[in-house]
Amino acid sequence: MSIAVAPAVVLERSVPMAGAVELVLSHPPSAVAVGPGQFFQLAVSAPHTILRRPYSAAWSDPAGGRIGFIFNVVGTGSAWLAARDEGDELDLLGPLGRGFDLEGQRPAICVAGGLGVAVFPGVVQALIARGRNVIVLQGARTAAQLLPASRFPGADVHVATDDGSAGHRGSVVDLFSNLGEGQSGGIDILTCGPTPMLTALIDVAHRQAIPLSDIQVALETPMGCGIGTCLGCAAPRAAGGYFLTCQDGPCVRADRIEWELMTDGFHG
Amino acid sequence: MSIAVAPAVVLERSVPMAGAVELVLSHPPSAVAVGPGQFFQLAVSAPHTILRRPYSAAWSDPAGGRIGFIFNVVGTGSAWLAARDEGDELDLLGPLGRGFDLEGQRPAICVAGGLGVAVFPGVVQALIARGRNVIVLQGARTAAQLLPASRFPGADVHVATDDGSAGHRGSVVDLFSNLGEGQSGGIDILTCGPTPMLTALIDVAHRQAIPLSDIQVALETPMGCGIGTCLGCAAPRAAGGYFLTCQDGPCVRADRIEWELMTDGFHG
Amino acid sequence: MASMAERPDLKVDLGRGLHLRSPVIVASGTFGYGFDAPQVDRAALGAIVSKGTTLRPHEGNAPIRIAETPSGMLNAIGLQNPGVDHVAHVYAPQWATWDLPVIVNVAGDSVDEYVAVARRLNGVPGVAGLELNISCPNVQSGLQFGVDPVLAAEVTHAVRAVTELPLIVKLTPNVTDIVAVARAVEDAGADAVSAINTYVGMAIDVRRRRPIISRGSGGLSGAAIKPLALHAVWQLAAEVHIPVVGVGGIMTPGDALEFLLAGATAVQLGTVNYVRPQAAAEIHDGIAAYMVQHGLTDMRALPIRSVSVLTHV
Amino acid sequence: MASMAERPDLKVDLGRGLHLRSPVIVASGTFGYGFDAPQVDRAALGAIVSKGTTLRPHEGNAPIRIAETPSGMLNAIGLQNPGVDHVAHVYAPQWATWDLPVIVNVAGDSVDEYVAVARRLNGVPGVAGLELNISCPNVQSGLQFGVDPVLAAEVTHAVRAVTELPLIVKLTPNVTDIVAVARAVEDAGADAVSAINTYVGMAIDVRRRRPIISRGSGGLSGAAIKPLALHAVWQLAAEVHIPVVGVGGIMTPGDALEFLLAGATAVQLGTVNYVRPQAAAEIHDGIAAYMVQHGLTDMRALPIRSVSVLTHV
Ligand SMILES: Cc1cc2nc3c(=O)[nH]c(=O)nc-3n(C[C@H](O)[C@H](O)[C@H](O)COP(=O)(O)OP(=O)(O)OC[C@H]3O[C@@H](n4cnc5c(N)ncnc54)[C@H](O)[C@@H]3O)c2cc1C
Ligand SMILES: Cc1cc2nc3c(=O)[nH]c(=O)nc-3n(C[C@H](O)[C@H](O)[C@H](O)COP(=O)(O)OP(=O)(O)OC[C@H]3O[C@@H](n4cnc5c(N)ncnc54)[C@H](O)[C@@H]3O)c2cc1C
Ligand SMILES: Cc1cc2nc3c(=O)[nH]c(=O)nc-3n(C[C@H](O)[C@H](O)[C@H](O)COP(=O)(O)O)c2cc1C
Ligand SMILES: Cc1cc2nc3c(=O)[nH]c(=O)nc-3n(C[C@H](O)[C@H](O)[C@H](O)COP(=O)(O)O)c2cc1C
Ligand code: FES
Ligand code: FES
Repeated sequence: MSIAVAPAVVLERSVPMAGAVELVLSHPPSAVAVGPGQFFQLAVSAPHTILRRPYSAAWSDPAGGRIGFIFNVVGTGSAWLAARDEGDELDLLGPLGRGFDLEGQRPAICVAGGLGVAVFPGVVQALIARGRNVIVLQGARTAAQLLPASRFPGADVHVATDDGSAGHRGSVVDLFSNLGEGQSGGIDILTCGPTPMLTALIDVAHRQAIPLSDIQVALETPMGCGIGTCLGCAAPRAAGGYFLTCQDGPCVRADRIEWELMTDGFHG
Repeated sequence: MSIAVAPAVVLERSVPMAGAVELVLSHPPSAVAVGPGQFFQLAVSAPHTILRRPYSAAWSDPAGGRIGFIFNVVGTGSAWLAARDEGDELDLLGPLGRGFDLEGQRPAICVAGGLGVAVFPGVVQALIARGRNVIVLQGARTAAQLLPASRFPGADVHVATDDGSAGHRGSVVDLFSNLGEGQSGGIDILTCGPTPMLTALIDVAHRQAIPLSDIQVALETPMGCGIGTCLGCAAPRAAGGYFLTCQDGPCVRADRIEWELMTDGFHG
Repeated sequence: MASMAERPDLKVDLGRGLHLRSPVIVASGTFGYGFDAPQVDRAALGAIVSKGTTLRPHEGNAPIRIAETPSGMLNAIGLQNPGVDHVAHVYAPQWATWDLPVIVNVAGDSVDEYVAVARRLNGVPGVAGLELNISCPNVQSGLQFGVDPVLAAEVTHAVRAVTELPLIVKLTPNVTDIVAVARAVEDAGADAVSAINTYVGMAIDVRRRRPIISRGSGGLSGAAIKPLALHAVWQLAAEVHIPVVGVGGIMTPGDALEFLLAGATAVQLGTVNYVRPQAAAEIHDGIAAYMVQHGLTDMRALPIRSVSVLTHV
Repeated sequence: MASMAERPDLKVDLGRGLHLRSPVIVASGTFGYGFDAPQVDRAALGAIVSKGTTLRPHEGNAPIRIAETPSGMLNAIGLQNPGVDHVAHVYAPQWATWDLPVIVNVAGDSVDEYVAVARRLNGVPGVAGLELNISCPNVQSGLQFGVDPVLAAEVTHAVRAVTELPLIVKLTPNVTDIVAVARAVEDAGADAVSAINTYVGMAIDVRRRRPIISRGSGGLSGAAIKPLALHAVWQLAAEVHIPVVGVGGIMTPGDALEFLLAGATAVQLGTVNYVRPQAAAEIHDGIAAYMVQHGLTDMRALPIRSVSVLTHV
């Protein structure tokens, strides 16, 4: 594993959907090394902050040496990141952690809630490149907060919005629930989103007798280091005790997680 | 006294001399209210800083609602300020303190060392506007670090550099010393610069029997509040005890200062 | 922001008749004697605490008196103040005309000095209460009154005996067990405690190879200390029966709410007054908005003491 | 930056044969057991201190374990570690092949547990020394060993009796008088002290109305505490005769120099390892450059004890 600590340069800043920012960085080693679902620790020079901030790579373009991040502003660090512009330098540490396991040939369903969608452009691209059938289920508050379907070329995209302004009115888990019924012949489920959404999804899986081992979750816990030294990113393990989200995750099979103990720490 | 706490907008950023930055802000109330030698407390959003930073107004244009600041990068706060650009907002508190006393008709000599020159464009302009004869003595390390004489229209500008790359090779106090001898018939001296330069100037004044009350010094001490509430900006008073640089100064007559106790805290 | 109509009641009671219209107080040493800082919106304030006041005038320490540290500042002002007579003669009569209570922060080197200052201020119109600053370093024993429950109780008791004014004792955090000190001053007659005063810290100028602050060390205040002050208040609120006034690193409405949720009856703003004079108003309004949002109508509903969590690492 | 030719001698001596090639050490809990963080340039390091190790394995606390605060972070990891047997069997043999000493940070609930861990590590190749973490909260009395000079001396003395390894005692700052604790452990046989461990602090999630850290409180580390840690080191260096290892908020070469000027023999980097893995190398080189610039050839010339300044506010 080659983890770089190196300055990257911002090539582009855009607004991929309402309330979010996408930064495209030039950083050839990371663009080559990163796998779908891995993350980076981005240094921020914001007032009063001290820690780096973890962000999934949204996608990477190894040939062009480019890598993309999609995020929203929730506090000081993300506000600072959102103010970066073309030509600015960003110090990134990574790629870190374990990404999604994309092996196999079964159809894959990606279930994204809110900013959880940020991890999926690269994941979907990699799945499609492997010749797999991909369904993307995306949920957001309103239509404007959806990442456009054009960001998932080759995938079958369905959306849900809280206010019904696009697609199904309600949660993305409803969508999954409806779809799931018909698909019980072996699918891989990849998901990222707020904890309440994840636990709802797990409930549906239980009801539909979908093995939790078929579900991979991209977890988000608070992180100190991102590299396994602070032990701050513990998440409850089904087998008892804790695993480290930054080393054993962030992408973890759902049967490894003790869902009863999952704290609603983030994306709340 | 009307002290505003209000965001100003950066109209222009330039490099007036090597190693310095000049920001021109749009802020009509301050541009009108500020007197020569007064200062503002500028808020900075730099990592790990908490206090505002004190800066003299370099000049103001009341009609145009503009005000200028000239500074160099010495630490985190000034680095953040130096990175501001056109269109950015800056939160300023002021004008604060007592400026120079420009009353009278005698010739005036402005003696500036290093970034101490930053306070003088507006001061010289105001002196000239009052019909006074003005000599500007400016010292810097090299020619490139001198504020161009064109910034002092109407004044007679002499310069000194440490490396002799412009004007007198040596200190600005030498220049003053030479000039002073001939001028003993009553002049007003206004000065700003590093403490060692100020104490050297005071020595020359003693030698040439120039009354210290003819010298006004723009002092720079660390400041907490800038408004008289923290008592952090104490400077030693000739009469014993301390005065507050932010309220009783920053422009103070040299006979009010206990020079023996002056700490070389700044511009060192 | 809460509209006037739905604005909840922000009144708080610090004991012995010290009722404040707002839980937002400005802390000692950061607001002078109330005559500077016209930028602060006084309508948002519940009270002003004056600069530490001693029996005789003090010049304060030689410069350099302050230094910035990460998210904080060190100060060693040295209790520069005009002395209690000036305060009683010149300042108090003006305070008496205000609609905002002024609490005098009292400092001293000995029990006798504290008592003398308190006696001088007793019954003086314009003085709404006393805050005993028991973190002065120069008592005979070399210790601060505030680090020893016995000494702290002694000075509190002696002052209590000579004043009818509401008496807040301001605790120092530079102790192993702040609760023990608080209990001692509660028993000795304090009407409330404020927590905390500054943490002893230091900064060194490596270029000049000497401490930046002329006295060597100074007191650390500002955002940096917020988690420490908050923990002190959380512990105190659980253990003493008199009101706890939270102070230390409060810069935002969220910070103030942390202290109120931890059990503080009111909060004091210190360092932030230097930086954002508008903070007092923002914090006042932020508390009101939070209460509306959470359906709370009374300040006493804010604390989360019911949640049982451990308080040690 | 100093060129190789003029590079001064950065060796330091922590006592009982613990000679380090560099004064830059990585602090316990911020570098695991030395197998992670490949980004850190080990050539810059004088030693590694392991995660706190107990007799039996520990799962650690439930999430949430960390929270950011202004210029700092709170942690309540709960001593998650694989237990001393695993350390002795699996890790130590690998350490024995390194050219970098590894010091094991030892934690426990009772004197017996400390002693058992120390005994287990005595004579194990690869273990270069012990650092006694006496800031564990769960001893019978409810107090930490580290806040009571008597208890601190007792555990130090007991461990000293069972080990020939260099013994550093890591002090807690959550005390009225850190010097008294240091003197006690010096007398009880410590070869050095490290100062300081974290300060007890807290953060509250006002939206969810509960403490952020699952245990309620946590230990504060990072830049925010630097002035406090520096003051502790300054006091200790003047009062104890064994080496003082400075730790707390060191992020830059300038920060490390502040501690060395204050009298620390070496420094430990904690939180900064999470943020800027290159810090260790920068700090090593920065110290070297400073020494060249000031014409110093030996680390012992750094302290500025000669300057007589007061150390209280
Ligand atoms: C492995 C990993 C990958 C991630 N990938 C992405 C991504 O691709 N896009 C994206 O937008 N976000 C992502 N996140 C979340 C992102 O790290 C946080 O939103 C960010 O750290 C918040 O920093 P801040 O300084 O803006 O907020 P802070 O000021 O630190 O916190 C502000 C508020 O946000 C809450 N908060 C703190 N951490 C998080 C969090 N992890 N998620 C949500 N709220 C939080 C706090 O409780 C607080 O209320 C990821 C997190 C992890 C652990
Ligand atoms: C009334 C007043 C007016 C001023 N006007 C100007 C001006 O017009 N132009 C200008 O360039 N500067 C001016 N200064 C100095 C300016 O305030 C400081 O340079 C600035 O505060 C440093 O902030 P920083 O965050 O960059 O440095 P910090 O990170 O705070 O400090 C970095 C280094 O600079 C030193 N330092 C700290 N304060 C000062 C200081 N006051 N002066 C010099 N070095 C300092 C520190 O000791 C430290 O070594 C003025 C100061 C005062 C009190
Ligand atoms: C410059 C300065 C002077 C202070 N003077 C006093 C004082 O005279 N008496 C007192 O009890 N506290 C004094 N304090 C402490 C504050 O009242 C407050 O307890 C402390 O600063 C922590 O709050 P903060 O972090 O909000 O500033 C002073 C603080 C500062 C920064
Ligand atoms: C996440 C974390 C875990 C820690 N674990 C330990 C530990 O196991 N034993 C110990 O003695 N100190 C531990 N510490 C304290 C550090 O070693 C150090 O004393 C403290 O963090 C102050 O230094 P810093 O500000 O440079 O981080 C830990 C600190 C952190 C942040
Ligand atoms: S974030 Fe530090 S161990 Fe995972
Ligand atoms: S800077 Fe605060 S009193 Fe002058």
